[in-house]
Amino acid sequence: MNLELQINGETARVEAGQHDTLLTVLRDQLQLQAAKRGCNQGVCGVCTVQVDGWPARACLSLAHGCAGAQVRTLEGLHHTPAMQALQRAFTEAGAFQCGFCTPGMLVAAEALLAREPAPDAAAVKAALSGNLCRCTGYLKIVEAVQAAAAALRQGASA
Amino acid sequence: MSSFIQAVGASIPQLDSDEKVTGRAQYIADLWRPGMLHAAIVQSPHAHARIRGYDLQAALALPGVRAIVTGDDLDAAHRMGAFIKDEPAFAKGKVRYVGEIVAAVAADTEAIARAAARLVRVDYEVLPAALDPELALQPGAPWVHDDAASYVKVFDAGTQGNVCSRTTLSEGDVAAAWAQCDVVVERRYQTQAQAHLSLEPCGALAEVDAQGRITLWSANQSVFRVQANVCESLGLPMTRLRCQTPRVGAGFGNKMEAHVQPVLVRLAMKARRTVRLILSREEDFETVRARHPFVIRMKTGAKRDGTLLAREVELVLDGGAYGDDSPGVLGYALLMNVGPYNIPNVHAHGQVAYTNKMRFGAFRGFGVPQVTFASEQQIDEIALQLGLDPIELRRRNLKTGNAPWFCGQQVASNGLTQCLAMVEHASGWQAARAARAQRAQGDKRIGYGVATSAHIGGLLASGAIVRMLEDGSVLLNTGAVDIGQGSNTVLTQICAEALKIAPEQVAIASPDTDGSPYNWGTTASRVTYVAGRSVVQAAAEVEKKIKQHASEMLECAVDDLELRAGGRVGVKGVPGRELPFAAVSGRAHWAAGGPIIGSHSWVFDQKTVDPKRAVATGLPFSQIGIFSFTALVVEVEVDILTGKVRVPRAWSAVDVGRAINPQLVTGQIEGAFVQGLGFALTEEMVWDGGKLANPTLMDYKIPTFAELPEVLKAYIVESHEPTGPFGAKSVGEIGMNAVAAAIANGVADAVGVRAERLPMSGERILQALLQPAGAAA
Amino acid sequence: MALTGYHRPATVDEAVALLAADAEAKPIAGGATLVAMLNARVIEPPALVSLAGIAELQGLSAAAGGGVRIGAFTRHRDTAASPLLVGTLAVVRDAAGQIANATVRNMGTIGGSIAFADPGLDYPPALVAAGAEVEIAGPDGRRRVPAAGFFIDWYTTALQPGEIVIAVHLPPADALGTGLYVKHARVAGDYATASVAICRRADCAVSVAVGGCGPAPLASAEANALLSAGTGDDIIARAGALLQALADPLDDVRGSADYRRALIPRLLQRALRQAEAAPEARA
Amino acid sequence: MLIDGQFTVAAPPQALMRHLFDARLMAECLPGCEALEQLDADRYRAVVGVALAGVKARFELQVEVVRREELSVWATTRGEEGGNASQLQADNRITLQAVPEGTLLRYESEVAVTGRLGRFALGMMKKKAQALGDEFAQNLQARLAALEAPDAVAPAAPAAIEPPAPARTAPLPWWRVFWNWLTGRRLPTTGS
Repeated sequence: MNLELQINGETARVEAGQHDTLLTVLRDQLQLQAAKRGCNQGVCGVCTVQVDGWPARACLSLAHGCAGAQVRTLEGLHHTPAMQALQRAFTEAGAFQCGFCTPGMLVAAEALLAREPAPDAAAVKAALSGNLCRCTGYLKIVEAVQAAAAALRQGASA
Repeated sequence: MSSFIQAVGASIPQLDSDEKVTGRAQYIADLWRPGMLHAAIVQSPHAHARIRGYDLQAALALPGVRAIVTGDDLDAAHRMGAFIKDEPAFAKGKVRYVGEIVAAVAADTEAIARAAARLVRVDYEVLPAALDPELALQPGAPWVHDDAASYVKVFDAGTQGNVCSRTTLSEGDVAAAWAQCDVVVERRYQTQAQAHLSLEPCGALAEVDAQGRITLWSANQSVFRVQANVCESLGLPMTRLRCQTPRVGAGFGNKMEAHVQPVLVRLAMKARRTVRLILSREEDFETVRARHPFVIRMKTGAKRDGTLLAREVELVLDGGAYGDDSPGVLGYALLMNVGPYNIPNVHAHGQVAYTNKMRFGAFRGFGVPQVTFASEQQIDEIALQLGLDPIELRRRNLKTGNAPWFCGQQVASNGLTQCLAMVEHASGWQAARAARAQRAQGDKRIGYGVATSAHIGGLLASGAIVRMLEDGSVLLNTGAVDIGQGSNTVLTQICAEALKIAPEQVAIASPDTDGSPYNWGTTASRVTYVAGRSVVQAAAEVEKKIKQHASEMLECAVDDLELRAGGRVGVKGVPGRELPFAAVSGRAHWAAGGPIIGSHSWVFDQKTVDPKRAVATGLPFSQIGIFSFTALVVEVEVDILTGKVRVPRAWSAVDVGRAINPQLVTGQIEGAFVQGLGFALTEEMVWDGGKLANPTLMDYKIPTFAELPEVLKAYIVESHEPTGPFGAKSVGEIGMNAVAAAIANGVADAVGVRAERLPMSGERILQALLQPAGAAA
Repeated sequence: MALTGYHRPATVDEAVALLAADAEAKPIAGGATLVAMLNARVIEPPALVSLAGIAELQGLSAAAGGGVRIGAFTRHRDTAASPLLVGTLAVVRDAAGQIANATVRNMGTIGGSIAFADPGLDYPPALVAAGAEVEIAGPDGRRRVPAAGFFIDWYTTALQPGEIVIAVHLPPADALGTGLYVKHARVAGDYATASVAICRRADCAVSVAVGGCGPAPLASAEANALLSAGTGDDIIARAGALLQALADPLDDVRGSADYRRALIPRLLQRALRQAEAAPEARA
Repeated sequence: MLIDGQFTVAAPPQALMRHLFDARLMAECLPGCEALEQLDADRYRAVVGVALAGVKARFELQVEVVRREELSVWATTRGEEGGNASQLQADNRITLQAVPEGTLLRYESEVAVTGRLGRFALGMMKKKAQALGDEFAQNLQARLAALEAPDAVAPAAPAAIEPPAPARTAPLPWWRVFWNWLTGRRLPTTGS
């Protein structure tokens, strides 16, 4: 094991060559498989994780480049109120069909809600612009993120 | 009063929601097995070449390589194909397109497998290639298959030379009808290859047990088609292969017939180990399949009052190297080319050409988006030439009520009139068109386009087994693969409704060729309708058995019993006299009669062509299904500086018979619309010679969040199909059919340019704008 | 000496020394492009030298003379949101905000982007229009190159072997002027088919550069002079023709060479009209 | 992708034609040619290095003259990158035509690259292929001119004909600068 990473709040020791990406390490060594491999080129967004709180492509992040950073995958975000609200809203709004893009969408949306409690539709679209979906036509995803934001605001004011 | 909440008509979330929002849903690439090997493929660099031999020495010498399969591991006698048995498990003797799989390697790691794949040497004799479908049909063109006529055909449609299939459908007397037409529109259209682009790349995992029996997991739309294709192409008895499915990262036709399963199974058999193969995005682009490019010559005539009189159409489909579903797509496109209109005189003819490109196959719409792009524009042109409102002209010619389809297939329910009225009203059609000039700002021009379409859902065989467990809950097993569209949820709702229990009381079994009743596949917009019908019938058998037990337990006549909400059976009119299902099922399991199991299977058998009114040769779709209808209005914005087209608003209505789960239905309509938007505006697979030039998401562009219209309204019309489960029809594909056509009509309304090619890229529109008025794009 | 593995130097000098050790070693910044190439195995450098740990390369700052310095490792996200990039310099902010998508903007850096020099990138025309200078460090020390001379050819910059980009220096903004970037792409997030970057000073002096239409951004002093003197349609057409004459576009899936040429005067017109219309709105 | 071009040489077609029958000469004019080995009268093995956007590749090619007519010659190029990560094939044709200045030589080549380098940047590949075509033409023109010059001494290697380009300014044609950058070094061809 030649590399130490901070993944989901824990220290993970992994073996990585200089060309190995974070995605490969997450999926093949740490069995954290929520992040998917879709294009391996940084276009589709199904591998999205958070690096120091910002959405990032796990497929374009070298594992060695993540040393010292706080990496969070969907598996490590379950506890946040924003993620829980998003999970509920995605479920209720039907914001996924096949679900392959969903982990990436949720991780990107969680980062958005952490910064912007009341995003309008344009802000949601902009924040998720790096995540492709081929099933839903996107509309229900936008609605779900806004619904989650509203639920969080309501929860906070209640 | 009753704790039962009606299951049908409720927008309950997908059953696997928790899996999907926690990232725990397992797709093929998430499956691991102890000691599993990893596979990599070797692809053809040539569009057409004879394979003279293989040199595997260097590849086999690489440490960690466990097995390599090549065409030498295949028996030439075994080929697969839904219509024509023309396709080996992977290249045997010849390669027929760039990217075709010629060999595969199993190794300890994916990196070793890929490295070894590069060391496989294949000796090719390069042959001239047929790359253009129209040229491929000319005399003297190189033949993709040395003797296509000799292949075994499931349905024969004149396969010979590079003609994969040909079909003609006709009604009335077109030749005579043209003289009666006051207006005739005629054009040649071309549509492009579109990639399915399910975000999950294709893959498979095969385990071989000590007896040599194989269990195959794969990304698929039908475990039964996977089983049939693999066994047929490898010459295996079907008893030797068990097919199962993990969660599927969407399929739009690409995962229905085989992709990598045959080569992977052959490799696992040779390695006698568990092997997994996951394609890269580029490999998936190059080797799986795509939407057929069409060349469409179409002519439509009408009388001065707008009555449509005649339609003639000739299609040439690029079928690619193997038949796959091409003969079916051709027959279906010809059947649907008329659209939902009464046109008394129609002649429709078409051919599928074999070419040295990847196979083209089923893709949402199955040929209808292509012909609708042409047809709905011609209807619009006729309206404009006659000075009629495009919606009004459509209304005058619309098929309504039970009017049969072209060639005579029966229509039992038709909500098209309501669909059209709905989108006309919602879009404010008249007022919007009148005010379009005011809405145009700066370099932007606004237009409105309408289009209608129909689609058939159904086809072939399905079954269901409903088994009551000891505690009175129910296990449903249909064999239908849920590819994300939500069929598990919908079938569960149907089952729950039929037995008046809550959906939570129903578990649905994962498709498994060892244990599930047959289901042809999740394709052809069919699962809700065909599998749903089986579920209703199987549940009815369960109900009958429950009542038989209850009549003995409650000492009353069977006819006096009723199912009550919440899983009880009781005597009609006597509220207290009832039994929970658990009591009935317990008796059945332990005392009398045996466990309660209902089952049903059927095959769709309604005739498509009525010989009294239509003439058909070749391969018309002989037995299909039931009709859904759609009408769509779009607002289109054309940037006259760049030619770029945008759709700010869209209103899409679909007659689905009955929405079992309205939220899943609108999800289908919205998703199909955006996929149609890509087909209309940006998506195009481009070949450079024989090579696909844009097999990456960097270069091949599907719509993103930014392309989503600001307003996208999906409307459900419920016409209640008498043969459908609780009145339901289908919705999977239809939302895609009219999108490109409606946008094309909107572009014409905005800037007067008629689109003859797809996609309507900025470049094509600008080019037309720079031509003299009336030019086509 | 052959360098292998992954290295994360803390200073520019260390980075330059590491790169000097092996010609095959590659510097890596945000990785948005380089890692995609690694994944596709189109490059397989034996060693990677990360620039992430070098403090000097981070962030935007106001320069003493009134200009703005953008460290090479500054992410597109930060450039796109920087309050320092106002007036004419908003062209750089605007271009940064149109790169790829939000997630990639979290990763990509200005230095990595311009060193790659893809003809469809958004920064190069913006930097040329803004009159930026690129600061370079290498075995022979440091130097500055005007952006117009930095982009030499297809994927080719003034960087010599072993050199890295340290910073981009922008001249003082005309706070009352306007800078904006007009991009034409097939869908949001795609590389530009063609683009125009424009800086228009309050005194109407105009500087434009065209992206996506040749091996390097197109710029013409003559065109700038014309547009500074007037902005009538005929003048735009003449300036557009001058820029078109410099074009040597690719013919690819984003558009034919002819289409890209045709877009030049059209996007120029759009950029100029937008710049005239609402300077304060863009600031 | 099709790449094509033409140039004139101050010599009659018949005089040039015999050089075009020389597969070795043709192979030697391949840009980036690092090694050359004759296999038989019509076939040569060549090693050619190319680079693009920091991507370097070395192709092992077989060049074969497959057909000859009075004023035309057809050759195929087939090969792969070391390690077989990419494959290259080209069908080439050269046609001569008598013109007042001597001979107009037209060349056409249908080039296909598949594998790792074939999947990306089609437009750039076209530019690249055309640049290679131009380079090939330039080499060929130089060789033919030298061979047919009345006072021909030993023909210079093609690379020596162009002065080395200064790297930091760009007044040269773009492809020239590009080419110098791409190849970096130019080895003289070595015979078998």
